[in-house]
This record gives sequence, C-alpha cells and structure tokens, in this order.
Amino acid sequence: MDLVVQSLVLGILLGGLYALLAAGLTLYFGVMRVVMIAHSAFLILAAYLAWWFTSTTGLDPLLSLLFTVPLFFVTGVFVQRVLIARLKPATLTMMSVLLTFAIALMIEGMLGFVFSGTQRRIQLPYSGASFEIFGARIAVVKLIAFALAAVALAALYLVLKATRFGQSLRATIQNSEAAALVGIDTKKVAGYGFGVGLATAAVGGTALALDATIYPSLHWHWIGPLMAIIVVGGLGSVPGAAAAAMVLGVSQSLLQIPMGTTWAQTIFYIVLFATLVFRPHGFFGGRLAQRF
Amino acid sequence: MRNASDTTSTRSTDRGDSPVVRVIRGVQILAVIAAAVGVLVFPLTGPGPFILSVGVVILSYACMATGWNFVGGFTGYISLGHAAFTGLGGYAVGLLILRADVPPWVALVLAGLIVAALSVPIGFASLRVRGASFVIMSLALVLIMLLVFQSWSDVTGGSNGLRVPRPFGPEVLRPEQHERFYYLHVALLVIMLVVWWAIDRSRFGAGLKAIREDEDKAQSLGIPTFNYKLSVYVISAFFTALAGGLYALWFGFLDPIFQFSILTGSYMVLMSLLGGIRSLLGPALGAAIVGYAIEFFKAQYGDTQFHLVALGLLLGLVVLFMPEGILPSLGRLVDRLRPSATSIREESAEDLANKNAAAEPRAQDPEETETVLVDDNGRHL
Amino acid sequence: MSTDPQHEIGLSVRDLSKSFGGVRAVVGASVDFHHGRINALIGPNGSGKTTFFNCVTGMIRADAGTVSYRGKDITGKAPHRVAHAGIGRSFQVCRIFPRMTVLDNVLAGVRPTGLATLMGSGRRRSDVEKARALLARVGIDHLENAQAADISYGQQKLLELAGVLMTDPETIMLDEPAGGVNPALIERISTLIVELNAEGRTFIVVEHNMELVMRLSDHVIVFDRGAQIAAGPPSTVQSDPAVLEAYLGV
Amino acid sequence: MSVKTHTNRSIRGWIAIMAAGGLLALAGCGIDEPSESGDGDAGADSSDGAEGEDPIQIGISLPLTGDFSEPGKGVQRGYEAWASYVNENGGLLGRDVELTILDDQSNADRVASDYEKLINQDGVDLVFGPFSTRLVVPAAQVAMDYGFLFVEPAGAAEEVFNQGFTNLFYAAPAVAQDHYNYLAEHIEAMPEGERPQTAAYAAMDDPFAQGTAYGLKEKLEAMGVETVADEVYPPNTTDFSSIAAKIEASDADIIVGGTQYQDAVNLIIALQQLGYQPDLAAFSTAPTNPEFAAAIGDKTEGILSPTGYTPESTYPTNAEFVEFFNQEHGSEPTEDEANAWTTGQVVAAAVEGVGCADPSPECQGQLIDWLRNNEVETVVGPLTWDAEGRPQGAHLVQQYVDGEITIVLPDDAKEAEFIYPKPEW
Repeated sequence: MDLVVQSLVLGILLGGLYALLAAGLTLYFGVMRVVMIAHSAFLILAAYLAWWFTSTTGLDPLLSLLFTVPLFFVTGVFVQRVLIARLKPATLTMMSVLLTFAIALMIEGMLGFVFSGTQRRIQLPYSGASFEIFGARIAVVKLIAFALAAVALAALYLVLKATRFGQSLRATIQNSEAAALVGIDTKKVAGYGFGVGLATAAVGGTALALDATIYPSLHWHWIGPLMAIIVVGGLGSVPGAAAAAMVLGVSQSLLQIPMGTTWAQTIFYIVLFATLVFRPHGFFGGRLAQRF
Repeated sequence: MRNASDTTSTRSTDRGDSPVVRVIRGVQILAVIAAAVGVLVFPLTGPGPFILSVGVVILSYACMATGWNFVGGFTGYISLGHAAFTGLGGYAVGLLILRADVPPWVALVLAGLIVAALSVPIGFASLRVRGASFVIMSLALVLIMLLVFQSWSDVTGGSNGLRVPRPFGPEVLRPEQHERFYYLHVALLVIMLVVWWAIDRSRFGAGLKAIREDEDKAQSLGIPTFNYKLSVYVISAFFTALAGGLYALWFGFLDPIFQFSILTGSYMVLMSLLGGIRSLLGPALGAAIVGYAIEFFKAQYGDTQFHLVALGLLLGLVVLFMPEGILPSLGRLVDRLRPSATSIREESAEDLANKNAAAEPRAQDPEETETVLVDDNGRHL
Repeated sequence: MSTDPQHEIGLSVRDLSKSFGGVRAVVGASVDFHHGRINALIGPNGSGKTTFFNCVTGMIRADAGTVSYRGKDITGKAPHRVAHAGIGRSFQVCRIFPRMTVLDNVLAGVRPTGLATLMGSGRRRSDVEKARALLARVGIDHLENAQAADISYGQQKLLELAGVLMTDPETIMLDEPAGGVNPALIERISTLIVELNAEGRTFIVVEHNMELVMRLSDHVIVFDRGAQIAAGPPSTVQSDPAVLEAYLGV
Repeated sequence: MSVKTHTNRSIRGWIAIMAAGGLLALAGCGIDEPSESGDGDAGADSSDGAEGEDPIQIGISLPLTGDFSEPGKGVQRGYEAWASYVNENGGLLGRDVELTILDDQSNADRVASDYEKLINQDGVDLVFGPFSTRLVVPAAQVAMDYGFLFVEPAGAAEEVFNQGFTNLFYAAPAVAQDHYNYLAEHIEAMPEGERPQTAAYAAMDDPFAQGTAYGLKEKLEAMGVETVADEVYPPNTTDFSSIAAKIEASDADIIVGGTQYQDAVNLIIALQQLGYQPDLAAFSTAPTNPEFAAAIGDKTEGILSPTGYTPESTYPTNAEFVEFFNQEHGSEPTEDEANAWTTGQVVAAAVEGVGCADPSPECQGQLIDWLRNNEVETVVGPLTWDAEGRPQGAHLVQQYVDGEITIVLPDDAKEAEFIYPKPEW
C-alpha cells in the first residue's frame, strides 16, 4: 500500500514535467503543424546550460532560467522564421520532422563536442533531502522541479487565455486562414508560438537537471514518451496533452511495481498503438486532429 | 527509368528526339551501365578485405534504403523506424538458425516472410494515420522493439547479444566471406530494384504515386488507398528484413541497441532523400554517398561527436534545399537544357491566352474566394 | 420539401448530421437528388455544403444519418467504395497530383480489375487513348507531358474534371466548379457540364455563382445552418422567402 | 512564375549540396589514408629496413565518443601510458611500440570495421581489445578470423567467454560474476544471527553490470539470503525513483547494485531521498570513481565495491606503474587505466616469451599458446587463464572507511576492518 502511494506521488511529480514538455510540443503542432523532434534535444541542451551555469558560477541552477528562457524564446522564433518557414506547405509535416530531427542530431553532436560524452549531474546541497507527507516521501528537488513545471504551465495557460498574443495564438491554432483574415499576422504569431514552445523546453530542462544525470544522447530517451503523449492527447490540444501526460506518467510509475522498469516503459507505446488503432484522433483532441 | 513519374519515353516519342536529348539519354544509360559494371568488377580489383568490407556495408545500406523506398518513394510516407524491420530480420534469421536449426539461407527467406507477416498488423495500426502521426508511430516502433528485445532476454539474448553462426564453413576465410556477401548483397539489391521498377511502371504503382501526391483525391478516384499502402508497406518490410537478415549473417552478432537504433532508420531516410525517393536508383546512390561520407567523417572527425553534427547538417541541407534529391534535381537541370521541355510550357501559356482570354493567378486562398463570392450571391439573388 | 415526381431519385440522404467539437456543421439534413439531371446545392457561406459533400462521399464519417445511391446503401462507405458505386467528385480547392504529368493524372483514375491488371502497365494503350481523348475534350491535350503543378489553376480545374471522367462516374459531384476561374473558363466548364449531362451523367454542383446555377441547373437545393430549407426548380427557389431570409439575413 | 522559382530553388540546392560535397572531396582519400603508412602487408618489415627496426604497430579501437566514451578514454590513457613507458625503457624486443587508436563511436558495427581496417589496411603487428562487453564480442570475432591474439581489458561478462573464442584473454583478475567472491565468503562466515536475511538487487541491463550483481545473488541465495527485490533497468535510465521506492518498500537488509557510474549515483540519491537505510550497500564500479563521494553528497561511509585494482597494491610492477602514471597525468591510475596497462603487460610478456611480434598466423598462434601455458606478472597480480580466456583470480573488496576507500577483504590484504552494519547515509 505504501509503495502504491509512493509510486502515485512519484508518478504525479514525473507527470508534471511530461505535461510541461508536451505542452510545448503541442504549441508547435498547433501553430505550424510541425512535429518538433528536436524538442527533447533542446530540453537536454537547457539542462546542460543549467549544469554548466551552476558548475562555473556556483549559483543555484534555477537562476540559469534568467538567461535560458529568453535565449530559447529567441532561438525558437529563429528556427521557425528562418528554417521551418522555408519548407513547402504541401510536405511541411513530413519535412519538418526530418528537419527538426536533423537539428536534434546537431544539438546532440555539439553537446558531445563541447561537453564530451561524460554523464553530468548538478550537485546540490539539498539533492538527498526529502520530507514525508501522507506516508509518501517527497524529495525536495523533485518538488521544486514539479513546482517549476506547474508554474510554467500556469503561466502558459494565462498567456494563452488572457493576453492579446494568446488570443491571436489560439485563433491561429484554430484556423490560421481565418485568423489571417481578421488581421492577425499569423507568421509572426507562429514564430512567437515556436518561441514560447521552446521556452518550455528551457524550463523543463532546468527542472530535469535538478534531479537527473544528463548526457548528450539522453534526448532519445524522452522523444518516445513525449510523442506518445501528444498523440494520445490529440495533437494540438494543450489541456489534452497535459492530461495525457499526467495519466501516462502515473501509469508508468504504478506499472513499475508489478512489471519492472523496462516493461513499464512499453506502456507509452502500447497506449500509442492502441490509440491510433481505436481512436486515431486521440482522446482529448478537437477538430485539429482531423487531418493527422 | 531514372525518374519514377517522369515520362521521358512518351515525351521523346511524341516530340521527336533533339540531339541534345539523345546525348543526355546516352550519357544516362552509359552512366548506369558504368556504375553497374563498376559495382560488379570492384571485388576483382583487389581492394583488400577492409575496403571490401566497406563495400559490403555500403551495399547493405543500399539494400536497406531501397527497401525503405518502397514505402517512402511510392507513398511519400516517411518512416523513421525501418530499423525495426532490419532488426527484426536480423533477429529472425539468428533465432531461426540457433533455436530451430533452420539452414541459414532458408532462415533468411523465412525471416523475410515472418517479418512481412508481422508488418501486417503494424502497418494496419500505423497506416491509419498520416503525416506526423505516422512518423511518430514509426519512431515508436523502433523504441518498442528495442525495449522488447532488450527485456525478453530468454529468447533474444537481451543485452548479451546474439551470435549468428556463419552460413559458410570454417574453410571460407574472412576475406572470401566478404566477397561472397558482397555479391549476395548485389543480388538482393538487383532483385529489389527489379521489383521496384515493376511496381513503378504498373497500375499499382500509379495508384501509389497518386496516394503520395494527394491521398484523399486518390481515394475519391476509387483507389483503395489503405489496401495499396498496406501492400507496399508489407513488401517494404519484407525486403528491409531480408537486408537486415543478410547483414546479420555477414556480421554475425546482434545486439538490441545497435539493431534497433533510431540512427540506422534515419540513415535510410537520409540516403533515400539525398538520392531522390522518386527515383529507382536514388536510394542506392544516396547510400553510396552517405556510406562514403560516414567513413570519411569518421576518419576526419573520428574522436569527436562531430560526425553527428555533419550528419545532421547534411540532412538539414537536403531537406531545405533539395527535398527532391539528387537524381530528380539533376533531371530538372537537364530539363532546362532541353529545348523541347521549355517549349511545352511556353506553348501552353500561349495556348491558354488564346483560348481563354487571360490566365489568372494559380491556387487562390480558399477562404478568400468563398468570402468574395458570398457578396456575389447576395447581389445575384 | 418539393420533389419533382417525374424524376427518379439518384442520391438520397436522410437525417445526416455532423459536428466538429461544438460546431454543428450538418444538422439532420435530408436531401434527394434527381438522377440524370443537373442538381445544384446552394447556400450561404458556412451553411455546411462542403461538409455535406464530404460526408456523402465518405471523406468524413457522419455522426448520424443514412446515404443511399440508386437504392444501394452507401452510408459510411470509404471514399473509394463510393467512387466504385459510380459517384465521382471534385474538390472545392482543385486537387490534382502536382508532381505527375497531366496524362498520368488522368491515368490515375483507371481501375484495375484484378491482380494481373494491377501489376500490368500503368500506361496501357487503350487507357492512354481514352485519357488523351478526355484531355482533348476538356481542351488541355496539348499539355499532356507537362507537370501538373506547372499548369495554370484554370487548366488544373479542367484536368481534375478529366480525371474524374476517367473513372466513368454516373454521378459527378462538383464542389464549386466556377470558383477562382476566369469568365471564359466558367463558360467552357458550364458547356462541358451541359454536354456531359446530355450524355446521361447526373451532376450535383455546389456553386456560389448564382447566375451560373440558375442557368445550368434543373433542380436546386438550398442549404442553411446545416440542413435543407428549400428545393425545387430554379425559378421557384429564387422567390422562396426562406431562401431570401437565409441569404440576406433579414 | 512558379516554374522559375522551381529552377531557382533547385540551383540553390545544388550549390548547397556541392558545398557539402566539396568538403568530402577535399580530402577525398580520407578513408584509405592510413593505408599508405601501413602498407607493409603480412607484417614483413618492408619499408626502411636498413637501420634498426620498425616500431611494433599495435592497433586498438576504443569508444572515444558515444555512450561508452568515459571509460573508453580511461582505457586510452592506460594504453598510451603503457606505450610511452615501454618506449622509455628500451621498447619491446628492442623495437619501439606505436599505437594506432581508432574511435568506434560506441558502435558494434564500427568496432568490427575498425579491427578489419587495423589488421588489413594498417597492417598492425598486434591488436589490443576495446572497451565494453558489447563491443568485445564483435571485435574478438574479427581478430579470431585473422588468427590474431586478442587480449582485452574490459569484457568481463560470462557471455564473452562462452562464445568459443580461442584467441581471447581477459586482462584482469576475475570475471564479472566472481567480483564479489570475497564478500560472499565473508557473509557466509558471519554468525547465523548477524547475517543479513533479505537482499535487494538492482542491475543495469548490461552483461557486465548484471554479471557482478547476479554473481553475488547466486551465492547469497545459496546460503539462504532471501531476494526481496530484483530490478533490472535499461542502460539509459535516469529516473531511479520508482526502483528506489520498490527497494525501500521491500525493506531489504542489504542492497547490491550491478552498476556502472551514474546509475549508481542516481540510485543512491534516490534511496537517500526515500530514507532507506540498508545494513550493507555494495555497488560495482562507481564507488572507485574519484568523483563518487562528492556526487552523492559525501555520505559514503560503509559503501562497498569490488575492485580489480588498487594503486596501493604491492604487486612487483605496480609501484613503477603508479609512479609513471602519476608523472604523466598527475593522478593515480583508476581500474580502467590499470586494466589497459595490464593488457599491455600481458601481450608484452607473450611477445618477449615467444620472441616475435608480427601478424603472421604462426607468430600469433605462438603468442596465444604461450599465454595458455604461462603465468604473467601484472599490476593487478599474477594472471593465468582457462581455455576460454577467463582469468583465475578474484577481486578485492573495498569499503569507504572514514571517508577513504580502503581494502577490507580478503583478510590477508585488508587495510581496515570491514564495517557492518553500515552507518546511515
């Protein structure tokens, strides 16, 4: 029983990070119909930057957000405006996958080139600290990571719901032609949407770096689950992706009890296949998913 | 024959061959013959076992890329996960030989058939979705295979790997083995090319290409798109598995992390795209270039991760600037040199002007047209 | 609902509904189309005509309702089955196979009859001749070797029509045949429709160009808010108060 | 017009690709380059035979990039240190040794191709083994096919030895499953009441790491220690919280980790986060890493680890090695570096014993036979091998005592007393 509660808590903590990352992926897909394979590579890049920041300055890794978030935002705008926008609309979805795949390879290569293949981990004075609640032990670092993800998600939600930019963004996601007709500069919005999406990777990367080892090829490890989450969530639906992330994060954690680590990971893919066979448009998706 | 949907033959018969066209065609044919002879003669030139083994690797790449291109080239569905089929092919061969005592060559063919059978449900699930979801599915396929083959160690050997016995006796020394496998790969490649060519010129191929261009439209014309896609997917899985199985027999060792590698799958895509997925020989050409480039990058930047950057850069450049690949781009360059080709378009523009007063801009925004016409409606009523 | 008794019903739709998320695009539409005639489907922008088209041809699965064609139930059938039943269609934004030649575009509509023909040549002489004849008929035979992407939008519309004709459909559904093309071409297309109709082909045309609709069609169905609000000969429909209200919003 | 943009696009594309292609063509013969230097086929001293003799060429492929690159670089340092030591001390058979080290990118296909190249293209006289069990098997196959002696520093798992390789020798004291032999003996010798009753195991899905943990598991189960948790995780795992939760929930008396480096660190931190306090904690490889203590927050007291090597050992050649390595690198050698050095010593002993160092099958065969029948004195102690190449020794067991990693088992080598139960972390 204890183990179940413990696993549940761990699953929720993990699900929070998944949710944030999946939200970013969903944004790209929403504004541009782009599946951003490089999302998790940027995630690892941000984690490396946090590690590098801490190991050179000795300051808390959370402070690295002050420069990684703006940096990633600008990079996101750049990637969209300079690279993705060049692709022909007819083959955009397929080709953008390949293009972002290429970007992921380059990031992995550059990380290996600059930081070597050595596995890194931020050393924090409080990395082993924890407290007990409802019979489950919660590590401080995990809680910080979860809080970071939750705050970022909440901020994202507010931006989408309450700002003019958010309005344009949602309009573009809903129907970019119509948005263009009512005077929204959809190209600009798409660029900013990409920037915001990438900024989530910066936040996620820092959260990840708090409590995990990082190495250049780690991003492969994240791609599969994240892709499964956005498909199950229905490509293009931010709340759907967040909900799917939570559900899958918790199931993975709970399934580890009877099945062991490796087989529990297959849950993502089994659910992915099942979703596509029985409900190709995902469980939470709206009309966006129709064509894909 | 170089460019799948190019209609070189009818074009020339209808228009009469200009000398330029004839020269170009001659050069094309000569180039293909020279390449074929070069490939066949290569082992006889005494390249040494290492260079010969590189040759085997490149041919294996060519087989994999051509196998991939049955799906990628005809239907335009980009699978990043075909390494699942090479890996399954390799493991099927290894397990059939080790666990069921099947003779190696029978095992190879059986492995192809088994993987083809497995690809039916896999294709059934993944071909229901298009575009991005299909790519995601293909990635997931490799990852799930990696997990399964790593974990199911009682059967697969797991992370300990699986040693595949030699198909030839101990009296066949390694260099000779390389030579035999070189020709075996050539044979497999030729079979694949013949089948690809046969599909390309058939009505089946025409339907598949229609799917690649516009799937909804193809279906509305009565093409049973799902059946077509699934059929060619199974064919692709069969050949890709044969390529994987043949490689496994040569290499002799299987390890899940190398068999089910996303990188292998992406190499297939890169090779095919680079050479040109709509061309018969495109993937093989791409394999030769990429295979050479891999060796080169390793020799040049071996002990840094720079080879990954180079691979990424190459893929990015191809996607951005040459999504059609080398052979079709060459074809376009040739088209520009060909006087008759340009005249088609000029003529058409003139014709249209004569017949229809004026030609209007192509491809308008649908919403815009609709909105404009609403006003018209009101007036008309 | 007025149906012309002297005409056989071809395509018949009953209680068709489809919504996307919260938006109800087609709401319990019941429509009959006259066989052998030129039917026009009109209605204000967003009244659900294209969704209706897509549901009928199987491109979108309807939430509810039945579709039958000449007494055969084709509800929920995949698009290629609908095509096999004898219904061909065009698209609102004209869709052709851009990286294939004009001739190959038309040949794509040839239906294989068995495995042998499936693997047989995609350019069988008789098919090629038929395709060339169709291209000649729509007036773009001189372009047969051009890439479809390289010809003008108007020519692409004609090509699309030729492609549909290659499948020998009894009924042809055209989604805005006059949309986005110049007046001269509209003229040519309408002449073709009349000629083909005279040869016995049924037409179902979604069109915004009222002048064309009134001139061309035998039977007009008016759609508003996802359902039929009026049907009848052009002259009757034109003066129907409900139609006026729907269009002018009075 | 659209036609125009098309051609423009394709021309631009060509320029881009040409530029990339130019890079390739520039040094076009990149692949075959080394062939010029190593032309001498069949190892005959061909080129400048006049004065003295050519250096002995030794070919090695190592994972210098990719997932195994960290230990791979350690092995590289060991090999290079050994080579310069030999050259400073009169060489081998009076000839200098020269290493050709290729990077296999932690990839099995590449490692085989590398040895293919070293043997055929570069015409090396001898080969040394690569790192990691997963790469040793394909590499050993190539070496065997060409009749080469294959001494390797890192393939400790049982699977390496039961493949029927006749040319393979592992240059370390013991195979993976024997690493904990002294610990198992020690536990068995404990009084019934003090002995741990339950044990939890967590092992990376890797032949070596699993081998160490399951070697001990087998022995503990035989003496009645109940297994209450047994977790295997994929090599890329970074989140150990669930595994730790299961171990914590099992409340096992002892925890045994079949680990490499980072996984052990992550697992220990996850266990600390859950407040799990075992009586005994043993992890392979990681604790011997100099950064280990800092990585887990200096809560190392009592953590155990088997090791094949310690700089303090008193074997005859070790003092020289430690001193030389210290001079070269300013630090004491680690196990990876020591194993590489050992590989050098083993091959050198065979070469000196037989008196030849060339790629001919006769010479290589003699080298193999010599190692079968002789004991070699190395920095990890005297080594002998069985017919499959398993070394016949055992690993020492180290423990963190007063913040220092020290040898506690076996009794005749111990520097401090074995601490049991282990203090809290």
